[in-house]
Amino acid sequence: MNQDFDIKIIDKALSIDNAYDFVLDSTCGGITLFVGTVRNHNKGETVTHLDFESYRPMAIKELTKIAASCQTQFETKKIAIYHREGLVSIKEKAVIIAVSTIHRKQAFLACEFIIDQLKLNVPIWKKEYLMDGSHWVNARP
Amino acid sequence: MNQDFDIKIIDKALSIDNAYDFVLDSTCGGITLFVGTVRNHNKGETVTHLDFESYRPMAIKELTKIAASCQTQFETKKIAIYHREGLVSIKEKAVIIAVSTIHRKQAFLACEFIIDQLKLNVPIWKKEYLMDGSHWVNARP
Amino acid sequence: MRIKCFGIAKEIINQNTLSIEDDTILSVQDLRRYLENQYPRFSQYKSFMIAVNQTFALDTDQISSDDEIAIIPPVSGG
Amino acid sequence: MRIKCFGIAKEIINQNTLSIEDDTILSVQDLRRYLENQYPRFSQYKSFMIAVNQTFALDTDQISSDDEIAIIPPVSGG
Repeated sequence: MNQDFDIKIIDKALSIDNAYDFVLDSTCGGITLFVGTVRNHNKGETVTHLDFESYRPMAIKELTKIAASCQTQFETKKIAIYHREGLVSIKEKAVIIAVSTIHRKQAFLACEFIIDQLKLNVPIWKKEYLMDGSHWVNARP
Repeated sequence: MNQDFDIKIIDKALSIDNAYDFVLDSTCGGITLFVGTVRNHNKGETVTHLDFESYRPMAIKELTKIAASCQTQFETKKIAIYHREGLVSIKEKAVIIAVSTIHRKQAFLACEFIIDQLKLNVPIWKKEYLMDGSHWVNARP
Repeated sequence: MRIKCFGIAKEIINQNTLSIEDDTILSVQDLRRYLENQYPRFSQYKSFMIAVNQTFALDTDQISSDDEIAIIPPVSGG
Repeated sequence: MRIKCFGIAKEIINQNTLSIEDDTILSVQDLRRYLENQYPRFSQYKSFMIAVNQTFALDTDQISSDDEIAIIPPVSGG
């Protein structure tokens, strides 16, 4: 366990305060957070809710690799990554990423890098429920 | 008053929840926050606390211009900017910026633009208290 | 050999874990061929990955029944 | 003419608001010259700005006692 990282996949509401408190560090001048929320529309269709599934141990491993890469590339101090699992309603938080760094530019770069990598490579899947059915996102033939 | 902006200079603890709740919007998929905290060191010297002073009406005007420019440049949905005034301790929040957008890239760009502009052009001054005295930051001859 | 299934893969196979008894499956590529033969819908999803021991695997990687193997459809977290 | 003072300017002038009775101050540039003569420490801080009616002013802008005028030392918020 790397004590600079707090990486969790959780089936309850995500807390920005917990993420902020974890990364807060008296040597750091800047904390950047990204919060991904559930939108009520996607590609013109009304979304009623989402259901997230993860391959949890592998997802945690992949997120840890991404965080470690931020320590090297962006000299981050502390990183929290929380992702939701199970049913999530509109406006709820699906993901929280928090990063502290000595200088703020690096915090923005690291935070954006993490969410970009998460969306590309971390084994988590989203099932979107519409008014007239449901489908796994990105999995249309 | 533009109802897409919540811009405040406050002499009490700043709340991330308030900023987040203001910008949260069911059409938005991404919220980016920047939190500037008080560091215990600056340029090798131990900082004990800070004292912020502002030209409050002009600072609010300038921050509103910056927020309006984000709506044009980055198509932001909602923006909250809270800045602390008066005495602030180490690890306390000096500034919170929260931005919601439809697509996340724009939220990162807007959030960074706001903090960069705030530090350059908004009439707020920081007095740094060290172990052996105090000085206005950026105001050494 | 037991294969964990997620997302659309779970729906195609209609179960969380697929058990395969087939001595000719020695590599990730062999497993892909097996899946595409048994479950033709997989042919439509060219971009699904195979993870071996919780790491993305290459088609040439060897696999055995001791490995933890999973089908990883296109991810959509965040 | 009343001038609001902030940060280091407040310390140089030793008060929050400076009152000036001088009919020859007609522009921002005139005000700058006055301040540098009366308070030589201002000469060391070339980058202080003048705000007129809560907007950053140019040296050539005209000013009168009806305007809200402020000395804006280098800012350091955030």
